[in-house]
Amino acid sequence: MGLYLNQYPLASIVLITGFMMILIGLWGMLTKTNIIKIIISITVVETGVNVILVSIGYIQGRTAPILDTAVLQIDALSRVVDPIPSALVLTSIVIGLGTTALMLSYVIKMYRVRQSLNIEDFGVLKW
Amino acid sequence: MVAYFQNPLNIYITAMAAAFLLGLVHKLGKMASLTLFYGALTMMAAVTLGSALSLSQPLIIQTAGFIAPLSINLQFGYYEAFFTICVNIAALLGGLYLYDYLKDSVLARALFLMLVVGINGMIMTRDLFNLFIFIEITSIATYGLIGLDRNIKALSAGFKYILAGGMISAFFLLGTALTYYKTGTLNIDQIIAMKDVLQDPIGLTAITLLLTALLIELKPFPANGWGLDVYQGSNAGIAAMISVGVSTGALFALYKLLPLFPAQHMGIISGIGLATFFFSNLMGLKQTDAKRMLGYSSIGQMGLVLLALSFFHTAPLTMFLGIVGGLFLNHFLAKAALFWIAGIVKKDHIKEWGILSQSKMLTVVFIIAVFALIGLPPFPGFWAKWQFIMVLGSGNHTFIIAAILIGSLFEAVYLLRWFNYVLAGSEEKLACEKSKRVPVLIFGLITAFISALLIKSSLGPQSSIYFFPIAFAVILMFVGNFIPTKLRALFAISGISYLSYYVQMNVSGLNLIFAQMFLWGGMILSIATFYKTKAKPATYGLLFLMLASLGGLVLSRTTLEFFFCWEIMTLASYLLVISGKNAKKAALTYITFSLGSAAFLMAGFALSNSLTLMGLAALPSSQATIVFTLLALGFLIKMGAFGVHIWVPGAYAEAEDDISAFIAAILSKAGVFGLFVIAIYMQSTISNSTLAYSLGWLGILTATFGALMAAFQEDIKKLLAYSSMGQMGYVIAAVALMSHLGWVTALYLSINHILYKSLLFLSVAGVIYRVNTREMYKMGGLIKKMPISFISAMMAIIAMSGVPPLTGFGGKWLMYTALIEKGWHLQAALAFFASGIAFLYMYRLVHSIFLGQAKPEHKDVKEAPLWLIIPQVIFMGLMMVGSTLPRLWVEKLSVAVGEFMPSTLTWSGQTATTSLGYWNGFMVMNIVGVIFVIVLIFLLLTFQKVQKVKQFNIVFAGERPFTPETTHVAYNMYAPVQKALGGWVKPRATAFWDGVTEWSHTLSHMFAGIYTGNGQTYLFFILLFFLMLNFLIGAN
Amino acid sequence: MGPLGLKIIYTLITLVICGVYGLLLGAFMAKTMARVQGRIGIPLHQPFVDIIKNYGKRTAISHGIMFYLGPVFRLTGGIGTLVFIPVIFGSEYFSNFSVAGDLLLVMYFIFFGQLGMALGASEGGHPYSPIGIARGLAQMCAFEVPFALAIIAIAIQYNTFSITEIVAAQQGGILSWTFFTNPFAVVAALLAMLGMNMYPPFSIVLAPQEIPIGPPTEYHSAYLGMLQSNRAIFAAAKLVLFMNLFFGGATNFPVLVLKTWAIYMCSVLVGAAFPRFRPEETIRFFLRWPTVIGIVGLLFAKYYLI
Amino acid sequence: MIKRFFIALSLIILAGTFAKVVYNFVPNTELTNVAKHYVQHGTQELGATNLVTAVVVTYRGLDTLGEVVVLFISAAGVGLLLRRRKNDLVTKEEKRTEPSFLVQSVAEILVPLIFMLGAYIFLNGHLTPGGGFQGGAVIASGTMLLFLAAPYKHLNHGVLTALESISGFAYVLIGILGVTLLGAGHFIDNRFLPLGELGTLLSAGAIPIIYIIIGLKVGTELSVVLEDMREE
Repeated sequence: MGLYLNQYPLASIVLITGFMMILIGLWGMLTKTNIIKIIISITVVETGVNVILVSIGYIQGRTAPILDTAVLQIDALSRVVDPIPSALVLTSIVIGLGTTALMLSYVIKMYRVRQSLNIEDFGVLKW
Repeated sequence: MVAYFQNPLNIYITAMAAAFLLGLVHKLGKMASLTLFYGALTMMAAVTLGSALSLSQPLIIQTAGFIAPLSINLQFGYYEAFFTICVNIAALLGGLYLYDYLKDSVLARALFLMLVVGINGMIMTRDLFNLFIFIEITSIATYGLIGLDRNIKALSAGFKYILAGGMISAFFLLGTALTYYKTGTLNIDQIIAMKDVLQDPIGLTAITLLLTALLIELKPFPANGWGLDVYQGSNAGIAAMISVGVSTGALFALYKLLPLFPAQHMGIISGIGLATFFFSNLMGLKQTDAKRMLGYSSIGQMGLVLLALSFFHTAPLTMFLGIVGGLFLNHFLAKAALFWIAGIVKKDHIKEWGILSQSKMLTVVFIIAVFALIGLPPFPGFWAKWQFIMVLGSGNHTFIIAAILIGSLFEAVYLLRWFNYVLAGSEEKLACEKSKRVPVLIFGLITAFISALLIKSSLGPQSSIYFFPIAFAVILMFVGNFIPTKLRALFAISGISYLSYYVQMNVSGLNLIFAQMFLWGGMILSIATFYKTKAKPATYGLLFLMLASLGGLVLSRTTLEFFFCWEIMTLASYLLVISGKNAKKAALTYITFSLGSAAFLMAGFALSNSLTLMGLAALPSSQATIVFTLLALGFLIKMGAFGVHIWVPGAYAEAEDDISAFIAAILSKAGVFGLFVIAIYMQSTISNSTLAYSLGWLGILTATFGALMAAFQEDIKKLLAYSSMGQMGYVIAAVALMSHLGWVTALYLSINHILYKSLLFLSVAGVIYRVNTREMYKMGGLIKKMPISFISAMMAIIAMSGVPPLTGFGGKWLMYTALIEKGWHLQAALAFFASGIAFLYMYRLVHSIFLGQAKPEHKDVKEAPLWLIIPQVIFMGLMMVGSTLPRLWVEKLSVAVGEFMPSTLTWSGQTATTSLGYWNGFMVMNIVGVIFVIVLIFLLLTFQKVQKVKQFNIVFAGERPFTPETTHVAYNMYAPVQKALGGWVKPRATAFWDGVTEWSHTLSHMFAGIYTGNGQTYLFFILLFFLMLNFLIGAN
Repeated sequence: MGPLGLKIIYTLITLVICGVYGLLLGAFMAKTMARVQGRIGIPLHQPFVDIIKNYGKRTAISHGIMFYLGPVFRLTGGIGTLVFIPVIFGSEYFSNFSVAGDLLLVMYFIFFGQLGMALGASEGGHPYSPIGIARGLAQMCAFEVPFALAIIAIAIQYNTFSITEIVAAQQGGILSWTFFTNPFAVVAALLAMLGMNMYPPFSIVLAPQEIPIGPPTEYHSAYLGMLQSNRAIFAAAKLVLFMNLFFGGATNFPVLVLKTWAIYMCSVLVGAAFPRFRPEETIRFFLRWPTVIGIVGLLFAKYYLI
Repeated sequence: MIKRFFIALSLIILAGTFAKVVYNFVPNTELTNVAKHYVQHGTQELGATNLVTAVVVTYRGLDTLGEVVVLFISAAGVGLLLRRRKNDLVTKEEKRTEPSFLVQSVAEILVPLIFMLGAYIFLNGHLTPGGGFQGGAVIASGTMLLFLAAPYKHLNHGVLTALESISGFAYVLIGILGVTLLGAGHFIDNRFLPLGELGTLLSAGAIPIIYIIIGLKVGTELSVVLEDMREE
């Protein structure tokens, strides 16, 4: 097989970027002790996944799947990218938003109780 | 309208519409929105039931007017129906349970509805991305609900859950993306159809990601710390929903995707399930927080279900539902009930759970749930586990069987320890709202109902034999509160008599002899129970159940029937033991060993691959050796053989006094029967094998050490307990002889044991009843107050010691003859020693209680109650007849054994002859009688007048002792023997088992140490879990 | 007077002979002991005088029914033991009632009297009784071990438990006695007999200095008479048993007397020469060398004699 | 430090796995079969020129309903966590600082415009890039600006809740209409209304209605979330 960077640069670059974002996000999730930073890291991971999703739907040299005057129905098959990943990304973003909102609310409440944003201060339950 | 109830889609529509409307309706008033909420839950459950009932073939539900890969479709087949019914009923009752919690927050109600939607969606959807959305709905709703309790525990637990959830959803989404990339579709059925496409690095990574996500949802070891925290930290009602609802969704989602998983790697899933089951239960051992303990148990049970799933995901429907469904249902019912009860009790530490005992209803449900989790019959887990283990056995998965059985034992230990704390009781008042009580009760009833159905369906055409006694026993237990003790006793006895009639009609030969031992013995002993003016409500039901299970044991033809009865017997006897005053600790030891015994039996039956007991005969010899060893270990534990005897003293001593008689006289014969069964069927393999030889030595050692330990007891019932252990030792050796004479001996000794142990325990029960102590040195001189009890005890020890002319001699004669005939000479010598030592404790028993100096405080003691005396008189009568006319019964034994091997015992008149010697019991009795009478008459003639003197009028250097009662020599009576032989009976076995306990607790603590409470650590474990899975799958 | 009647008469004769013989042996023992210790000792008829005196006493007290029955049990045990042993080999009538059971019956019937006696003495309420009994029981389970080993060795050797057959197998010259065919077993049994007879060094049960005469402390007058009668009969019975098992039995009374007297001398000689063991020492003693010798005897019988 | 080392190590291993994926990755050159169908027949079947919208609203309509649910329960969760309850202690009144004049006046101009843009985005979801979620988010950003300009003014919770509640219910109702009008298997089918002329505002059946509902729901919901967070 080999890397297809040369032939199809964009999709592969986006894909690699996505994976890099995941790794960076995971590093943050696992090493940062500040809860806010952890949440940011999680959103980085999510974004990374979304980026990958987009890159999978992308076909080199094509355009958005909106069939109007720019892209006619007749040659649509060879002109547009896959609409499904786009739809999935949309959903995934919304879900990410919801989760983040909820996490932040948790953090607000947790901060009220402990006056701390260090994750190590919240290990009340263990073993 | 009917159509509404038959379309599963309406579950979603109803829930969503209601949830969206709640906000608006709430403006109309709280009542309105509560009605909407509960109405919606009810309708959802109704729709599920309606859809399930109208199901004639799996239903595919398309949406948006397009066929599957174009649009998202749902599936509602039999599997889905089963799981959604569970979930939606749990949701309805869980919603009811959470009434207090939900009534103040309309948002919480909406979240609850959506949670249920999410779970239903996870079960039904056939679209990968849609599954992701439903997982998210479920998770987010759960996060929200956990947050309703805004204390630090709930908050930190919820936050850890969100972190883990974030990682899970990232994994799942990435997996979905890569799967879509490889297959070009999101429809699960299509993906499965194209799974060959996924056999490349990207595809495998995709599968691994998806599976990691779903597995993590099931909280596998060790990536499950966050799950434990959630169980512990969140509200009990929410924890229940997570345990039985969310886990169900995840389980089913996994089930759907399992076909994607390369079949050759299914072992990985099995391994994860097994490790989770084993380690969760191991770690549960050290747990003291009730909800966290339930968390460990939940995780463990789901691990077991996962293990079963990995084996049976392609099995036909009935098998799938029988095993996976059964295990799941068991967990589902029990865990929901227990979490709910935990919410009612509101105590974190299990030590404070005594408060629960104030509500009988809750306690009963608690017991049912705990027993169900342990896997005792007739609860669903028992049947499923049995089938599962049998299948594993036929595949020779020895290691898995061992791990499952050991893990189950751990679980049993911590759950029953908890039960002990419940029984301890408490002064505090238990507040319990009806809304919380009702769901618990309903779940209890459902469990009972399903169990009843399962007895019917699992035991086949024979089931009513097993069903009706259990039903009768249960009824007897429940009416216990309303009808007087004596009437209950009467019911129990008439039940036993009918049962004994029925059983005897249906068996013959050896089984008949055992049936008579169990049931006649039980019947006569039951008379004694009348002496108590007030018995606990359940006592007679349990007593009946125990005897009925013994009857069932004799009747059983299949291994399942046998094991079923065996477990019922364990259950009933455990509950009988634990109803003693201070019996909790002893009962725990007893049940632990009993369950250990059951585990060995299960393993043995599993490895035999035989459905019938008869089938054991057909095993090839190498297999038979293993099977025999396992089964024999099981029976030996129950008989209290040397090394595994440490439960014996506690259980015998701490049970109520009349119950001890049953345990010693009747129950201990169950092990004998079991040993006989396997010895008979595996005769050809076992005869003259090393195995039999070792068993023989074990028996003799048991006899020796039992006797020796009995000699050093101060506690009268412990003395009798060790004595029973010793006597069972002879029986073990006799069965191990595998000869005609040996087996006749075993039967003879067993019957004789029933006679004299009944006498002793009943006599002692009367004494304890009168003097209120079990310490022998606190008694003395009771012969004048309780002459009949004394005679009974005296006859018993004569019969036990083997001194002619009573029945004991026949046993000794047969035993030594049989041992020497077999060539087991050293064993015979050791047996001699053992029976010599037996004299020590027998003398001690009679002397310390009945002879010597009486205590002043006992001067007004009366003879034992009549009800105790009557059975003793009956047993004494039987003993006299049996002693005088041994042929009357010994010949029957000989004939019964003769069915299996040629008889070596011949009779002429009353003389029994063997190759070695002869014995005429009738003549001995007469000669002894005549000499005794002549000597007595001589003495009577010599003394015209005998002056009766007072107690303290003894030759004591011409003085009267200052405190005469202290001259009663009883305490530490055999100090010299202890000096000489005490080293032999250092509590090594106890130390060993203590060590086992200690070590498992240490291990438990060590493993639990990985759950640091830090959310990041948990995340790291999840990552490692993925890497491990990835490594294992990629390794090929 | 059928055969049963005749048998009863012969049994009674046996009883009288053995009783007298037993009493004489007791006196002989006492006298020997006294001589060893430099005393004159009792005349040989002293036990007869004692027993008559005791039976002649009119007054008696009782501590209760079991106390009363204790000596009855004891004497029944002694007589019964003798009755179940064939005394003279080859004599239909002097084989007594040995048809009722074999060697095992005799071995276990020995306990009958002891157990009854122990219970009776216990009811006396005197603390020395249970102390003595406890020691006696402890000692008994210890010496039972070599004895049982010896008995099993015999059972292996002759492949029977029937005493008559065991004796029959030893006929045909002095070298066919067990004593010569399996000396290990016999030594073990004789060592056990020392314990059985409760002469020094195994006399702790009766220990005159600590617990005056031990178990029978409270017994007096006719009770004591019965115990003494039993002691005589029982001693004789044991000796006859030993003779039958190890020394070829006897075909007439003179041989019987000779052989039993010789066996008895063992106890006497040892008793005169050794001090007393404490109970735990007794136990340890019997479980060491006598047991080892017994096991050797058993293995010898098992692997060499057959 | 050791901990970090292990984390780094495992991430490197993970990177290796990812690298394998990248290495084997061949970008698509053709549409997948499902996508082909959407591209070829989507406009005719559903009357929407924006195929993503067609997929989102109808083909994968169940996903979108789920998505709305996700947002709904997130908002509910936030509310549950943050909203004051009866027995909560009112902590402290912070001292008020008024926002700058600049913010206030810009907001006055911009907020209506932002709302209008939002509405435009969700109304034209079936024709141009955009849709209910995007429009709703834009509306919520207007709310955000409103909060910045007037930090102590409270939104009317009742109205928002009612709006949110009604729009959610309406969405489900439209889903059911598909079933009742078109038959089983047509849950969330937009075609119970005439498809109209391709490319016009009033076309694509119920898609505009669904997007209006979603837009309203998302807008109100996000506003409520913002409100909840601000109040805390």
